[in-house]
Amino acid sequence: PGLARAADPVRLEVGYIPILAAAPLFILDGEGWAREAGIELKLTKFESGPHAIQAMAAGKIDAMYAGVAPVLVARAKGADISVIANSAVEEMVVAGRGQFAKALGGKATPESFAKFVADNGRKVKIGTQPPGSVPDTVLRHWLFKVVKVDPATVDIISMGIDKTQQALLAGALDAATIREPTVTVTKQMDPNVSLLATGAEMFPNQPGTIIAVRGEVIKQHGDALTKLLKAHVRAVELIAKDPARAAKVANEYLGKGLMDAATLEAAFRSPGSKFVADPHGVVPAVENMMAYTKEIGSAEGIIPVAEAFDFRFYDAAVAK
Amino acid sequence: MRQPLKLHTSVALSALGVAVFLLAWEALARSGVVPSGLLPSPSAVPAAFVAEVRAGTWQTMVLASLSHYLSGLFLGTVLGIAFGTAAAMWGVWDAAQAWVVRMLRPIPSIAWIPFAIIWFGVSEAAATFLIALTVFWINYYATYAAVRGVDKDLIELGYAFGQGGLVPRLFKIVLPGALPGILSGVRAGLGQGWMTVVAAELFGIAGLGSRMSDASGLLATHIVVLYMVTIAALYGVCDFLFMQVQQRVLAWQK
Amino acid sequence: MRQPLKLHTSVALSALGVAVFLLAWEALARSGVVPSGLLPSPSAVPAAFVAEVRAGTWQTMVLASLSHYLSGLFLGTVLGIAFGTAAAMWGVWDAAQAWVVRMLRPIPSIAWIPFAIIWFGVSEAAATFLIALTVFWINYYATYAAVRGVDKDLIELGYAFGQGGLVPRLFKIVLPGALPGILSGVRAGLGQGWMTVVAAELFGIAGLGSRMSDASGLLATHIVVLYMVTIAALYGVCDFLFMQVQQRVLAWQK
Amino acid sequence: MEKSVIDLKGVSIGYGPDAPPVLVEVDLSVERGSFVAIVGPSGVGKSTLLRVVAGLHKARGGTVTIHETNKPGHRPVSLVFQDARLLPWRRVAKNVRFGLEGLPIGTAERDERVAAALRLVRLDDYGRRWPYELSGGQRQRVGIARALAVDPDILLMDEPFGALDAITRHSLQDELRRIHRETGKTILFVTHDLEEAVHLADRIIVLGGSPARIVRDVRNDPGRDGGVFREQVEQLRSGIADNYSI
Amino acid sequence: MEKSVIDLKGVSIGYGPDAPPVLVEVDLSVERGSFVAIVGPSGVGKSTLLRVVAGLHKARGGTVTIHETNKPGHRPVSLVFQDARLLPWRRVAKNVRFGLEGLPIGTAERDERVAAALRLVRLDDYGRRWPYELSGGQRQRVGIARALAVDPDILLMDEPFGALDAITRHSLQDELRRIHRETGKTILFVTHDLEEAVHLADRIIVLGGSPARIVRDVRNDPGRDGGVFREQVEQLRSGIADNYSI
Ligand SMILES: Nc1ncnc2c1ncn2[C@@H]1O[C@H](COP(=O)(O)OP(=O)(O)OP(=O)(O)O)[C@@H](O)[C@H]1O
Ligand SMILES: Nc1ncnc2c1ncn2[C@@H]1O[C@H](COP(=O)(O)OP(=O)(O)OP(=O)(O)O)[C@@H](O)[C@H]1O
Ligand SMILES: [Mg+2]
Ligand SMILES: [Mg+2]
Repeated sequence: PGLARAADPVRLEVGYIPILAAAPLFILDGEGWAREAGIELKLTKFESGPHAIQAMAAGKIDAMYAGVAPVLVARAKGADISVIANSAVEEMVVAGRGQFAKALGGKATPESFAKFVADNGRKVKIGTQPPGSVPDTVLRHWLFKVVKVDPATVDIISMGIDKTQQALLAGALDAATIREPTVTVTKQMDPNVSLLATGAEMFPNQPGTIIAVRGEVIKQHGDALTKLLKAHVRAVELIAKDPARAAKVANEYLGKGLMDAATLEAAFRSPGSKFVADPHGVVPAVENMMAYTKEIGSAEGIIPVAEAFDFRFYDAAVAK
Repeated sequence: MRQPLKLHTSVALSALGVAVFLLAWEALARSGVVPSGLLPSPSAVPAAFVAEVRAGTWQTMVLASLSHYLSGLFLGTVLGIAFGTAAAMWGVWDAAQAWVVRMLRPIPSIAWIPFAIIWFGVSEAAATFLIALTVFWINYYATYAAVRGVDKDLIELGYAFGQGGLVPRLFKIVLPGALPGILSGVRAGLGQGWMTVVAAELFGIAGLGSRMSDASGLLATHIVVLYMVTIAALYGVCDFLFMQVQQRVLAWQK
Repeated sequence: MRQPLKLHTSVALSALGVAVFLLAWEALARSGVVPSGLLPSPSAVPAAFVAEVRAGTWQTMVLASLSHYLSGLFLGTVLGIAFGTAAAMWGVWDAAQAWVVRMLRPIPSIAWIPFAIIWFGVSEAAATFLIALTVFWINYYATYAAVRGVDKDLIELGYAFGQGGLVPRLFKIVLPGALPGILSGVRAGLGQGWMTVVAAELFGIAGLGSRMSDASGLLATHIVVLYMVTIAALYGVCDFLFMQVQQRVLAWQK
Repeated sequence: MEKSVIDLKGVSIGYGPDAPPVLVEVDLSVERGSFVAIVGPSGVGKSTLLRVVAGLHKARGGTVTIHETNKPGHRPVSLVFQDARLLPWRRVAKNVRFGLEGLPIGTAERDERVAAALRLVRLDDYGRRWPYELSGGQRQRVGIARALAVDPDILLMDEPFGALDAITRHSLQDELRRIHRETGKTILFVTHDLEEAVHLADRIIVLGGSPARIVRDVRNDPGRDGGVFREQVEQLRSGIADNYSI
Repeated sequence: MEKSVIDLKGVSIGYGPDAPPVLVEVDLSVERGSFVAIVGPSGVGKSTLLRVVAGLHKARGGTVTIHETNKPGHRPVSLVFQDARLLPWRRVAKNVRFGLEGLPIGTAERDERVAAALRLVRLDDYGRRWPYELSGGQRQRVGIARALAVDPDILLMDEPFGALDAITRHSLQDELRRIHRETGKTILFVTHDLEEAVHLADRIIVLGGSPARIVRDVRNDPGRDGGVFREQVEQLRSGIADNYSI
């Protein structure tokens, strides 16, 4: 007796979507770094960002690793949510298969699209997520701004993330926007699948997955958030330094028994993975993207971006 | 046991029920449990409706979904009744299919989607297939039970009057006798079909469902609610008409 | 009309049916019509099964899903029968709820997910809620039709012998008389419940469904198929047992 | 003068609000303990009248009064339906028990009364059968047993012996007379058999016409044989024939 | 000697594979054009026997031969069930039409035959009613009309007049005798009414015992009255009483 007990750990419920971009969360939990920092994490998986946001708006989770777009929308609708750090950027890539991939021969040009249409008598079918979503926006940017293909030669089909992969493998699509780790998995399963464009080619600094936190939590557990971000930064560094180790830990969460660690490691090493913890660079990228969204008419207003970001905790975490 | 209500009483009661429901919803939406942007109130619907109709989206989506729905419903209902009847009538066929059915039955629409894509591509037919599938099961089981429950005395009557052959037995005794049960299955399928429209349109086939899931992906909840109300209205009309027809068809029931 | 088959005949036929089905599947998978990545052959299942059981995942997932399934099934069935009976028996209540039901009925599980999250958080209760919901509708409609179809003469009989009060009428005449129809609804719900397990576990609640959707997201189709077969087996057992019970309970039917 | 237990005054009865009435201007007052037979052509409204007395069908006009006495362990009224109307999901014994459920009697007495009623209709060994395993006459006898088991004050019987062979019928007629004598029940007995009516009842009511009304209401001295019996039967027959329609 | 149309040899009949048989050692050969009444106590197996002759139930042992003649526009056999057994989803006229469907006759003739059959049972105005809108006796008469409409060679009737009042019953008995005389149908007629059997049939078969068998098989001269009639009835009654069981 007489031994002072450590302060009760802060409990944080963190939501995530089972994608590679959430890997830092898995690492900081799996390696026990959060516990060391006095934070007791409870991880909750969501199938999609909007569901996670709804849970957060209803106060059911405290933080989440999710796409930046739905967070901004939710803020605009009155949800008290802020972005405190970044996790990954430039996630989405374009993968093609079969005839179309061959026709392009590794280099997408307006001519190769036109030729494909002429040869096959149909438009190029590209699968992505609904209009207004990040994947759709960056795909359109790549097609019409970067490659500058004739809109009449492509048919953009919007569907769920899972469905995109399945439709691609089933041959119902010629190309699709997908992200790691499924890029690696898909390529392993079907050698006909090849990468047509990296995230950076599609949209420089393409915004991706961020960490968002409920306003309430920011007020009450600011310290804990700083500590969490320290662990997050450490996890991002680990991925860069030791992908094998990172893969081993993340595999427990992401692909437990569904994928081997080697595949995951390959995914970490692929050009589709770019982990960046610093949120500062994200703001202009998001603003650029918003502008483009407005330009193609898939969003009505410009949502103020900068005020959605709260850099304090990140800055505190990397100071010193 | 149950007196039929006067028409105007029942209309008034229905209106009252709907009003109470809408008020409760509005109250919940405004209570602030959830930011109102994320749980829109019914009063947000009219504005969304006007916007969508102006853009022409609403009409297109309704027509597209109606066509998936109606063809899926038709296929699923007809096949479900046919297979249910066959299984209920022939012991051999019943035994042979019983466990295959048990294997296929619990497979969710979502798991069928890859097959739908493979067989039909990203096409209307794939959506129809998925809707037909759910509707099929409901009708299959309802018909099976209804046919098994047909009064054996009436079947005997058929044999006694030269109507024991397959066709007359089926169409003059078994199906009319099973009709109340079959129609109850059809009615349940009517609703299940709409419930499945969304899942069936998850993979790039345009319609109410895809519009809804797109909107929900972008947290455009007022649009989600608009289409939910649209589906409710479409279903309500289907179901109401069906009940009227059913009442006619089953007039022989006391 | 239909002779009951000998037990061993029916078992043999069932086995034959399943064998034909599995062979057809294996053939389809090997034919290369379907990309092998999307449709593994049934022979891939045992290996996947061993791996998942070794890892302990299979057992955990089965138990988790069974608990969602059973509680959802129970709730949905009981409430569905209760509300269906109430609506069928009281004209006033029927009229008041008719259009509210029409509004709620077609709303797909996916659209209920946000509400489930808001009301129950990301918890087992939310999954149970979603399963209960689908099961509810099926039982509601089956019960409604079955109760409306109860022979009015028997209800009159109840009044003639002092069993016209609500409780005896309900439990001695209406429910037994509607039982065949109600049980057919329960049986349909049995399958629908499993179909919904996947949708109900889409948002982070562990179980067969979430495992399946994870696996499908990572294109680990052999795992998907393993869990599909698991669900099929679980459902098959449920349904088989239910049929046995049903046969007992309905022994009074000729 | 005995008090009447059933009082119909100017009663008219019909099915559906728009259809023409089946029975009109029925005035009938039945004394306690009497045995009333109701005869008339098929479709005239005998069953309908019984259903109104039993409270199962509402009269369109006029007043229906039943003076029930409430003895514990008995039902005031019970009814033998023209079709046996057994509950298909109850075995025979449970069907007979149906009316006893809810009465304040012990299980032993209940079972005893069920057994006694089944014995009375000679179906002692059939208690565990399902209704569908019975012959037409057996089914009808179960219906009779069910009505007798509750030991009612007023017993309404709608052609209870219609499907029975002569011997079973006579033995049940005798039982019924014995029960009537011993317990003083009021019995309303629909039959299409005039001999049966004359043999059993102390009052015979003839329905006839369209819409139907009471066309004859005669006192009768039951249990007689030979000439007087024949005469009474013939008189009734002509009474029915005069008003035969439908 | 007329050729027999129905031949049962050593037939035994039962329900379910394990239950004791209902009827055993039934040897019965019915000549073309004869009118056979079958009597016996309730539950003895009369309906069961009729169902076997109609081919609706399989005998457990023995041989059943029916010599059907196939005249176009007629059914070889038809049956009046003890319960009326109407199809609830068909109106009365359509129920009567049931047996005519599939016969190679024109619509006009079909409708004519339906109308005639309904006229015969005095239900001309009831063609558009639902079965549930009929009285018990009316329902039974629809069943009779349905069986007569197909103008069968062999007519099997299971207590067809059981629920009818005396007058309707007599008029239908007369009609049946006329039809029998004029068309030479073979009629098997189950009844619980010995007078009716003696009045109508030229041969009376008594079933009795447990398991039941044919205990008496007597020739009868139908249509007589008075002493001989009484005598015959009394003789039968005692024949039944001797073998009364069940
Ligand atoms: N489905 C059945 N299962 C078992 N036993 C049955 C079945 N149907 C009838 N029985 C029995 O067979 C016997 C003969 O029945 P059947 O209906 O032939 O009698 P019946 O002579 O027509 O009597 P009734 O005059 O009462 O109509 C009866 O004892 C009856 O209980
Ligand atoms: N539910 C009904 N709807 C309409 N009419 C009906 C209904 N039930 C009976 N009827 C008619 O009412 C009249 C009287 O029927 P009821 O059953 O009282 O006759 P009944 O005297 O008992 O005849 P039976 O001796 O044939 O049983 C009949 O003409 C019948 O057609
Ligand atoms: Mg009657
Ligand atoms: Mg019989």
